[in-house]
Amino acid sequence: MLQNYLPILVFIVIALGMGTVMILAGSIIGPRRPDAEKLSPYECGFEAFEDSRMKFDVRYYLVAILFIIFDLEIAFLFPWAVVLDEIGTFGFLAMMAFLAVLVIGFIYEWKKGALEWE
Amino acid sequence: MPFVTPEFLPALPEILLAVMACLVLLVDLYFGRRHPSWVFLLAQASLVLCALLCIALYPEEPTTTFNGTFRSDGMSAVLKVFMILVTYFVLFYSKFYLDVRDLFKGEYFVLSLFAVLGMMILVSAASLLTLYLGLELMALCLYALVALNRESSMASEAAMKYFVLGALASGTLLYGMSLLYGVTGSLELDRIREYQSVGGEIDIILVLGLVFIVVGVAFKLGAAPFHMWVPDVYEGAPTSVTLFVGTAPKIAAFGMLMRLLVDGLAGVQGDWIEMLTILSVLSMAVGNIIAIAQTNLKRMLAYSTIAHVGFLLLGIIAGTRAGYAASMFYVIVYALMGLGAFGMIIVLGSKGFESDRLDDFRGLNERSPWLAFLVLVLMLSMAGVPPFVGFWAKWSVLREVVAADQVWLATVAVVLAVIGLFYYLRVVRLVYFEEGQEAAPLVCGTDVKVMISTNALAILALGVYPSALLALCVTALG
Amino acid sequence: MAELVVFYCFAAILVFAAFRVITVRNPVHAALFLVLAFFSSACVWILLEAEFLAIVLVLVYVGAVMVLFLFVVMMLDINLAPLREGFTRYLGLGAAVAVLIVAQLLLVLGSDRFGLERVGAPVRRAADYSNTEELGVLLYTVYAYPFEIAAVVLLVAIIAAISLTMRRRPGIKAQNPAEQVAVRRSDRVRLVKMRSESRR
Amino acid sequence: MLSLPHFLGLGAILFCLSVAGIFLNRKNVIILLMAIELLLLSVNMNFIAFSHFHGDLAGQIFVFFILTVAAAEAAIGLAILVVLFRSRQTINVDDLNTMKG
Repeated sequence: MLQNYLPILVFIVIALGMGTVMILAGSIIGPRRPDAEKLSPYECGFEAFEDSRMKFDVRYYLVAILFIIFDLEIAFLFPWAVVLDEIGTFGFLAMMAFLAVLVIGFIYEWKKGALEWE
Repeated sequence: MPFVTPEFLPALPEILLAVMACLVLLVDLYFGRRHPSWVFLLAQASLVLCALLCIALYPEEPTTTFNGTFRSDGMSAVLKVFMILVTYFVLFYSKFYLDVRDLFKGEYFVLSLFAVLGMMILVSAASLLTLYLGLELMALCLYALVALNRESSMASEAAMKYFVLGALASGTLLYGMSLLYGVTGSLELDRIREYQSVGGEIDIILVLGLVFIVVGVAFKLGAAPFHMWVPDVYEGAPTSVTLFVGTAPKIAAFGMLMRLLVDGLAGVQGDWIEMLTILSVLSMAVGNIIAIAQTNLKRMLAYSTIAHVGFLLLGIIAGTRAGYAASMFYVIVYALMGLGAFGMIIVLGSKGFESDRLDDFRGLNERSPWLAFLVLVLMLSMAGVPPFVGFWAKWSVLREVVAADQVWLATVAVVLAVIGLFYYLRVVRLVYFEEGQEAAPLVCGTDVKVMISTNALAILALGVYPSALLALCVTALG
Repeated sequence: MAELVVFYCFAAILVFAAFRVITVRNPVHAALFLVLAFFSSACVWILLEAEFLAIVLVLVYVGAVMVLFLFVVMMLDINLAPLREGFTRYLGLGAAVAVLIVAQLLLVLGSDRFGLERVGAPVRRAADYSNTEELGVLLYTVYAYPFEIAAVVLLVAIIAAISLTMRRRPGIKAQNPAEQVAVRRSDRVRLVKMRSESRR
Repeated sequence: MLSLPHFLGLGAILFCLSVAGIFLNRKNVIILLMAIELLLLSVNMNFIAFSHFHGDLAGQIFVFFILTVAAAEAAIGLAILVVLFRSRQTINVDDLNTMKG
């Protein structure tokens, strides 16, 4: 089984190598003459007023959490789809019950308005 | 492992509760705004139905189904019925608490029902997998319940502490489980036990796994020295949630302890008895001594819980069937007493007034002699004064410890219980012999009063006839 | 032999990343190191022929859970400096305890109790072995009961997350397309009959 | 040749790093949550290694469920963190001392 993953390993090694070589080459070959003024943050001629990071809205959090839940649901669906013809009616019904519970969760989200981007 | 189509009948209470909890959620979504009481009534009805079903399906002999993941036996049935009973009372008090403070939310009842479902799964787990899932289902609901009042910063702080330590505890527990799986090659508790009986020599890795498991369980139970979260969570959570966290999950935790140690790890009984002895003595000492210094009743009761956990462990330390039955009796009695004590805080409170300081109980006798009498019953029972049932609970575990030839342990327990008497009696003194400040009005209705009276009188009645419940515990453990 | 080299590479990255997670100053960096840790442990799991779980780890944890962590870090806009105060205070104690536990665990776990002589090397699977299929056959039949409990756990997570963090902002003007489509002429236009007034 | 102690050792090191992380980062709740994720990762490593060497898939099934529950747990933990931050404007554990712990 492992031999199937050899190409991926080769890819990882090549990607790492490329990345390292590029960054190293840039830092070795490229000219750099930094001074304090050049490195200071620039905001239309003023000193920066505040942190450049902006607070995210909580709605992103809600979307992300709902994404996790349904991502997991998909993760449960994959093996089921692969073995559907081996597990018989019982396996089929087990997944239907699983989905039914999550559909209730979905109704809850919907009715609560968690999916709306006001 | 060959697949056998499972028998659904033994798990019918769980299935029913899951379906009903979903139904309660839907009813709350569609009718919650117009008829908030429907949610409450439906939740209570599902608990009653579920309890009746548990009684009707009482298993004559242990059955294992769902391919070795679900076990139904006398212990699980009795524990389930009492957990449901306790939750029934909890929801009743909660409704009053939430209504008075305009905090009523349908989710509160839905999450409580799911927490009960988690506890039921936990006590009838036959494999490490279902045990873990039941535990987490219960714990996740409880974390959310503690934080559900979003306006209170104290509650969210308590929830955060509870969450971090709870997650650490389940991580430790899981590490121990992974070692058990590694040694025995199975997740089923029966297989794990069989492995030990075949083995002969005791495996060092098994003992290492046991250490992690005991630490994890001690965290969950709130036994010293892993009790740091208990007072903060009890104090910070809304009183109705404290009431829940302090009662039904303790019964479930006892079930978990029995499943893991007695069902799964009987082969290393000598080792876990030693570990539990340390936990038990420390818990009784820490709980009873630090409780004296408290001025907040919820905090005081939290330390008293720690002490009670210490006592509860005594029966398991005895290591006999009779000892386990005594512990089971203890935990059920404790849940009933905790229900009354925290319930009393709710009954005396009103909007903007928590009634959780000891001073709030000053002169209760002048305000309401009947409630003062109930406080007397509850406190004396918790302290273990005869003829109340708390005494019989302590007596039965102590008897088993002595029968197991650990007289020194029993002596220590008695000494610490006498120290503990002090702070319970202080409450009684405040109620009867101190002047009240200004009389905060009692806003609770007759229904709540009837509930709390039933609760306290049940403790009185059990004190007179403790043998029926004790006999039930003995037969349940078979 | 090649496997051993690969294992040591990924294990080293994993330990380094885990170490950085608990020591870096900036929570964003910690989250990114955690991503690296998840990724390298997924590679180690592939060595253990648990390909399905390795892929789930990358999909769900790297893809979703860490994004959630990053959102929260961004959302909370935490002032970094004070959070690390007192870090060094516990450093000595923490390190000592950690080294002690790790030494003990390695002593016990590294003993020949789990050595190849006792446990034996597993048979390497053939190239067409499907871990996903094997898991699937068990998961929906033998482990159907835990599987349904997992659904309930996910449902509880939905309910808890929404009821804890959702808040409706008052005074928001939003379109309701369903209502707009369902509107009838009579809802919007009222014809009023009135006598025309004579011009003066 | 790869043997079980290799993986168990890796799991043990991860376990200790995360426990140390929980002790060291007592102030920063978000890193605490990440340390908890690491803790579960170490447990998963153990389970998968045992499952592989025992030739028994139950361990992998357990890991799948741990991943599921841990994701749900992280979601709830972060939700509590958001609520806490809103009411306090801090996640520094030292500022969280309304109650003596």
